[in-house]
Amino acid sequence: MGSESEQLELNTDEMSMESEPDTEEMNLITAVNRTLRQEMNRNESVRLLGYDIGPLGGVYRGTEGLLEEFGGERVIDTPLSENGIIGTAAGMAMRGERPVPEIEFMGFFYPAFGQFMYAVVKTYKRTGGELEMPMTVRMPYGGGVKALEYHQESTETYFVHTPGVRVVCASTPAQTKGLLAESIRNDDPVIFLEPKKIYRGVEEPVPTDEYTLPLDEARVVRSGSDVTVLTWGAMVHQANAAAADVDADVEIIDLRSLSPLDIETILDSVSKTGRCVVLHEARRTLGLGAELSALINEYALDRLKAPIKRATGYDAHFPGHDIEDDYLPDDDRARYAIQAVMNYEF
Amino acid sequence: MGSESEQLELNTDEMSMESEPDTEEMNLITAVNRTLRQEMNRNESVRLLGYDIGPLGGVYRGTEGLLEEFGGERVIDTPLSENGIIGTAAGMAMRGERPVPEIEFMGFFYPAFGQFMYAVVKTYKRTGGELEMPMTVRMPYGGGVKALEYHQESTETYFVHTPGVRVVCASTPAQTKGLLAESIRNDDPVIFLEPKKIYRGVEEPVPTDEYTLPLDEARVVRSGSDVTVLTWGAMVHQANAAAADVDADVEIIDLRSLSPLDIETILDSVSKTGRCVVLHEARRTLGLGAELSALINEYALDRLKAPIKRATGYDAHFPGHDIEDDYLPDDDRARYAIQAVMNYEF
Amino acid sequence: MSQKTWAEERPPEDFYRILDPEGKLQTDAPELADDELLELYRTFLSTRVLEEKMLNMQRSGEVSLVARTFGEEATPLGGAAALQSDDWIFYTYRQTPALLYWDLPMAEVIASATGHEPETIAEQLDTEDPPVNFPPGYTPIGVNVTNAVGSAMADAFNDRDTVTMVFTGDGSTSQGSFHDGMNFAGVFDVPAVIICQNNQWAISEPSQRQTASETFAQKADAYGLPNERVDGNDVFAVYEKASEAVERARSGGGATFIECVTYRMGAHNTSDNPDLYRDDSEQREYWEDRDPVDRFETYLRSEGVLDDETDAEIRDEIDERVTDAVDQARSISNSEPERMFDNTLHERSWREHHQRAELHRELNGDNPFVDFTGEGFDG
Amino acid sequence: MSQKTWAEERPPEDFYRILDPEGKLQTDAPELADDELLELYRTFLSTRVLEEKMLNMQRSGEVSLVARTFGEEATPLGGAAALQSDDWIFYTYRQTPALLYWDLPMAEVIASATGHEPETIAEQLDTEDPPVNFPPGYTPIGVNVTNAVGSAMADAFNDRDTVTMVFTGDGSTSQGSFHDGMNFAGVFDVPAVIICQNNQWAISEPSQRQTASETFAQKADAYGLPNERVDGNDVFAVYEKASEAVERARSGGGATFIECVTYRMGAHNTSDNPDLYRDDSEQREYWEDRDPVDRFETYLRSEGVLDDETDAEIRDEIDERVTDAVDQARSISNSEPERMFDNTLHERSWREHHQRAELHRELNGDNPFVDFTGEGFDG
Ligand SMILES: Cc1ncc(C[n+]2csc(CCOP(=O)(O)OP(=O)(O)O)c2C)c(N)n1
Ligand SMILES: Cc1ncc(C[n+]2csc(CCOP(=O)(O)OP(=O)(O)O)c2C)c(N)n1
Ligand SMILES: [Mg+2]
Ligand SMILES: [Mg+2]
Repeated sequence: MGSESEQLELNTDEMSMESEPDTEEMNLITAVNRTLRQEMNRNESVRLLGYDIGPLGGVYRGTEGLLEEFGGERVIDTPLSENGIIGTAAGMAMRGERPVPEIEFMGFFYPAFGQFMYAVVKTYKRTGGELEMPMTVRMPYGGGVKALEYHQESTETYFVHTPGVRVVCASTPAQTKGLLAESIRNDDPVIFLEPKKIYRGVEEPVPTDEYTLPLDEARVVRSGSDVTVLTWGAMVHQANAAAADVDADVEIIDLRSLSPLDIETILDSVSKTGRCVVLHEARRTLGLGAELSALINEYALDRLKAPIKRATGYDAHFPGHDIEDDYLPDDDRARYAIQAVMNYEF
Repeated sequence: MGSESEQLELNTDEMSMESEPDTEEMNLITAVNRTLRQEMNRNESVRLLGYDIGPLGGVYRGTEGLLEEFGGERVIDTPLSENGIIGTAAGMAMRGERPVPEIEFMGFFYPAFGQFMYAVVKTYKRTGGELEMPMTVRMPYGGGVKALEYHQESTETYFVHTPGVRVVCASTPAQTKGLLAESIRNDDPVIFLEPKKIYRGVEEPVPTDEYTLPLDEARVVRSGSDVTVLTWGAMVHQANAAAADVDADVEIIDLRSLSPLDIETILDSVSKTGRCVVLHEARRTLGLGAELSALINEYALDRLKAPIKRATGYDAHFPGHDIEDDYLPDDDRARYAIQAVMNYEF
Repeated sequence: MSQKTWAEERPPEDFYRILDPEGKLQTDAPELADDELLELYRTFLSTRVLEEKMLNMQRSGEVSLVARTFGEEATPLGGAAALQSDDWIFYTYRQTPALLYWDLPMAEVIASATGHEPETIAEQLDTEDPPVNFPPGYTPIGVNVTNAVGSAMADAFNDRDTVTMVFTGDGSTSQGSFHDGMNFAGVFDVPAVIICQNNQWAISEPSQRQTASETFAQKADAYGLPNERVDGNDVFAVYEKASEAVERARSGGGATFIECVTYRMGAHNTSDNPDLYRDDSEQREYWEDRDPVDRFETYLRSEGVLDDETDAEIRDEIDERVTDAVDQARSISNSEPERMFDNTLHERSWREHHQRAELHRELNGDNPFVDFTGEGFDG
Repeated sequence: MSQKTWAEERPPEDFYRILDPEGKLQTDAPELADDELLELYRTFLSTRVLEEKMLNMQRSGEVSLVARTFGEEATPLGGAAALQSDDWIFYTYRQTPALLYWDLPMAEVIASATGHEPETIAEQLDTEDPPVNFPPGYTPIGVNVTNAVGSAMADAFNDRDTVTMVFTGDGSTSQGSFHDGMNFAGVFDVPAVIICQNNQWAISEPSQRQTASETFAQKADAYGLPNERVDGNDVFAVYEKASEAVERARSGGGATFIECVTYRMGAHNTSDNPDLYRDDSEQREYWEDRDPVDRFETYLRSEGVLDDETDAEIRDEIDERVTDAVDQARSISNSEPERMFDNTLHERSWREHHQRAELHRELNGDNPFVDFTGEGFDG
């Protein structure tokens, strides 16, 4: 992994704060924890649900200390049923609460797909806007931690294809704080993806005051003129490493909101560079890269100097530990893709 | 809707039959019913599971008469749980059966997503190929029948993004017979989509002898030199209608297998025509059109004379009856897309 | 091998009953004033008249699908009557009496079967909110049980004394969401009343194909919930047991599961033809003899609460209300197509903006696919 | 408000027991010959030795994650011993004794914790199939219950007299797939034995947070299944009740649900630190006094089936087998990266072909993204 200085810079005016805010150095999971605490203090309707989030404080310690501080009616250890968690959270949201369920791993969301499709994403529409569903589902996602099957998935496609829900993914501690706070305050259901591989890997100064970041704006992590890399989550750091190591002026965009997409920022960038690479952990077929490529094709074809390449996970089950590094995209795979589109000639 | 003569032509040599086979005129749901019967006679391991498939014969009558003929251990009316159906079918498949579960409507599959992800698509891999999962899940899908919410969905994306499963969709009675028979005989799990809107709308002669159609070959429904329309299921007929009514020589490809895709046929066609429209009922964002567009971008960009346009359902919940016709793509929307790419100039 | 229709198995009748099939009290009637009794009667009748009317509208194509409560009315009615203002009722498509008892406008009931977009109905029907809260009726089954328990969790955690009641069918007990709702209800001791309206059929499947448990009531054992099993065609029995459960819930005693044994007299809905899978001539007769409305009417008349004159008045009034409601519902014009995008998310994204523009163009006969820059539809 | 750890609630002890905590018979012992008794003992010990060894391997990074059966061994052991060749066992990560009893090669158990691809293990370990069938152990919980019932349906429909046994945890009973498996088992009267290994914890959650039902056994009521509740630390009790259930299943009497009450002595797995959520000093002592192995050993010695010499022999033999197995497992080399594509579908699609080529190039240091025609990787 190359230098990670760029993406750690906070775009402070984005946070609409005075200059020189107080900051504290922290990692991503601590940012999750602090933000949950902040939002729970701010609004009594914010309640956490999940298994192992109480005395244990979450298997990744995202909810550490919160039970002690807020009690069992705000930090609710539930029976071991994802469908039950999402379904009761939906019922609570119908009653004006702001549930923040945790699904222990993204790959364990699937039993909840019924409640998700039937109650979470449809209630607002079904009631003609009368009942809202302000729910933020937190999920660690992604690979690279040598865990068992279903502990390393990146299946945001299932959510992005679904109307009535936002999908947000943070890539740094400071981003996490602003995006998670905004997700919880937002009145739409939000799937909030946390890149568990970098829960503890990356630290950065995080402003101590409250702030939110917009859910509908992608973030230009690094400007460049030759090629645009579209990515999010843990892969932002791989993109940075690749950019530092390639003979091209790379622009990196951290999508932040996977659904809906900030298409303007994306099109602006690709129109400028004329080349694009998508970098994501998800399987390639109908991974979000497909939609990005299709959109660019549709609205900026005449600007393209090369085909769009997708540096992604393969269309296979997430493999065993012994070869997971070969499965996951990394800075090398990103670099290859960048080079390929740079060298292309019509 | 325009003429439907083209797609009714059977590509008989594809069926590897002698010339002039005996045929019988029938509709799509009858073809389903006959094929199930044929396969059940052929192989004792083929067992149907679902609710309302027994004495009722299925809400669309796909299993009519089969309980009487084969008894309750071959045509199994189950408790009302999609997860139970898929989960017990998976257990049966592990024991050498060839279950053919029916999910009453595609939109009711979601509670079964856990069993689908954990048992159906992974067992073959998880056992290193030792245990197979030869299961064919039949589901009526698609809109245009003025039914309630979740009765009109087209959410194949959730399956196509998933490794370890095939997704097949038939567009005519004769196609149905060949594809369903092959799906049941195939040793992979197959999601078999039946376009319920044309269960009874379209009749054609179907060979009475057994035959199968390949699961990995798209079908050129109509050749043309100006523009390729990629589509499947009920939309094949809308594409035909549009083609008959537009000032361009349209090539129509019925994908048949949505996963994995027959990329060669697709690329050959688009390389030839240089223009492409995707027509599908599913929501646009990460609908299969996104993948098709991305693939063409990746492997045939230099052949493109225009951007690829996606004539699809919108990124909204399937609406009420009063406006569902405005939601669904039809021959008009297809025609607009064809005209748009035909008129495009770089 | 051959099996044409199901052989029905009548469930055990050792359930709680107050009013016997002849309309005679077996034990004390619940304490209800005459006007309350008449209110129940009125709801019974208005359900029958409304559903009959909707059936006609379905035949003539004005509404698309009707699922009737016919013969099962005592269950939702007795349950709903046990509640108070501000309580919540999570229902399915087979609890019309619960809606009407709490004055959910009839026109809304009719309108919801027309297939109009929800916003269209809300805007065009100038109706009042009922005193009890009704979340939307949704099509997928089982789901509402978990949501209702979540609703009750919210009450419990906020120390409110509101009660949530939820209705589920016998078939729906097979869903994972039923399991989850029951289990969470037990663990969190929530103020909920979960009523299983056991009409013995789930579309074409009789309840012996749904579960091997002898009664549905005993399913509560699995979750540590108290349970009751009542004659679902006896509005007094349902009311009494539901009232006890509501009282328990309201006073912090947690959730109760109630099985109400009834029978689906007709088709599952207007798309269904039960002759294909059940031969219920014998059952029908048996259950007609236990009709909840006849039984209650006999009782009211024997008690002198109802006479021909009052009956006629009530019926006239209902006819008028139904006629009005039908007129109101009929007056709803089709949705603006762009409605389909409303209330997907709170804010319009680029995508929504863009697709609205596409639809708009298409409706105007303009080509919607003319934007090749992403800026074609701006401003 | 403050809650630091859970207060544990000990479940009722009115369960079936044969061997008391002191290793004395409370009632007749099951009819087992001496060599069968020693086989049980051997499995007890080999589980302990193997798991201890694996724990060490985990600490040194050779295997990635270990979940132990320690203290719970009597449940999977007693259950598995009630089966016959050709039967099926659906297990989770906490039934090592069931695997070892039926001679699933130890090397496979170790290998499965190394994270090698399944094909790699199968190819590189030259092992024999065990006489009982083990479908794969899978990570997601609850799922196996439904699959096992499907397996038993297959037996029932084919008139085979095979029995399927499935193990599930207490926490896993909250899953919809548990509900489905139980319900289908009842409706289809299948030859299955469903064992709930109630170790009272699901990672950090005690069973009172999992369900409000007093026992797990009573969950069977919801599905019309007979149930048993036994001392899960008494291998005789488990064996006897499992044998009755197996016998009933094999003779067409349908499925049985058995709750085995035991206790998770240690961490959930090697990633877990139970000190964070439970203070079990008191419980530990209580359960240590009920250790299934000690109890059984005492009994065997008191009956003269086991003496120091035999014990030493057995222990030596086990040490040797474990050492061999570790060597075998260690000898497995990492998978070829292309393995990841194997057994996704039976036939290679264009996509698979293409992505294999990409991976291949990447591994060779070649750019994998050089195909711009779709034909770049052919031939
Ligand atoms: C998840 C889901 N699966 C299937 C259906 C289709 N469906 C609608 S009603 C019904 C039967 C429900 O039976 P029951 O719960 O007994 O209620 P009843 O109709 O008898 O009132 C079925 C299968 C559905 N609506 N939702
Ligand atoms: C569907 C699913 N959700 C969550 C998990 C994570 N998880 C693994 S084991 C476990 C606890 C299981 O507890 P229990 O069923 O009591 O079994 P035990 O570990 O005590 O043997 C959890 C939550 C999982 N594996 N699968
Ligand atoms: Mg019913
Ligand atoms: Mg446990």
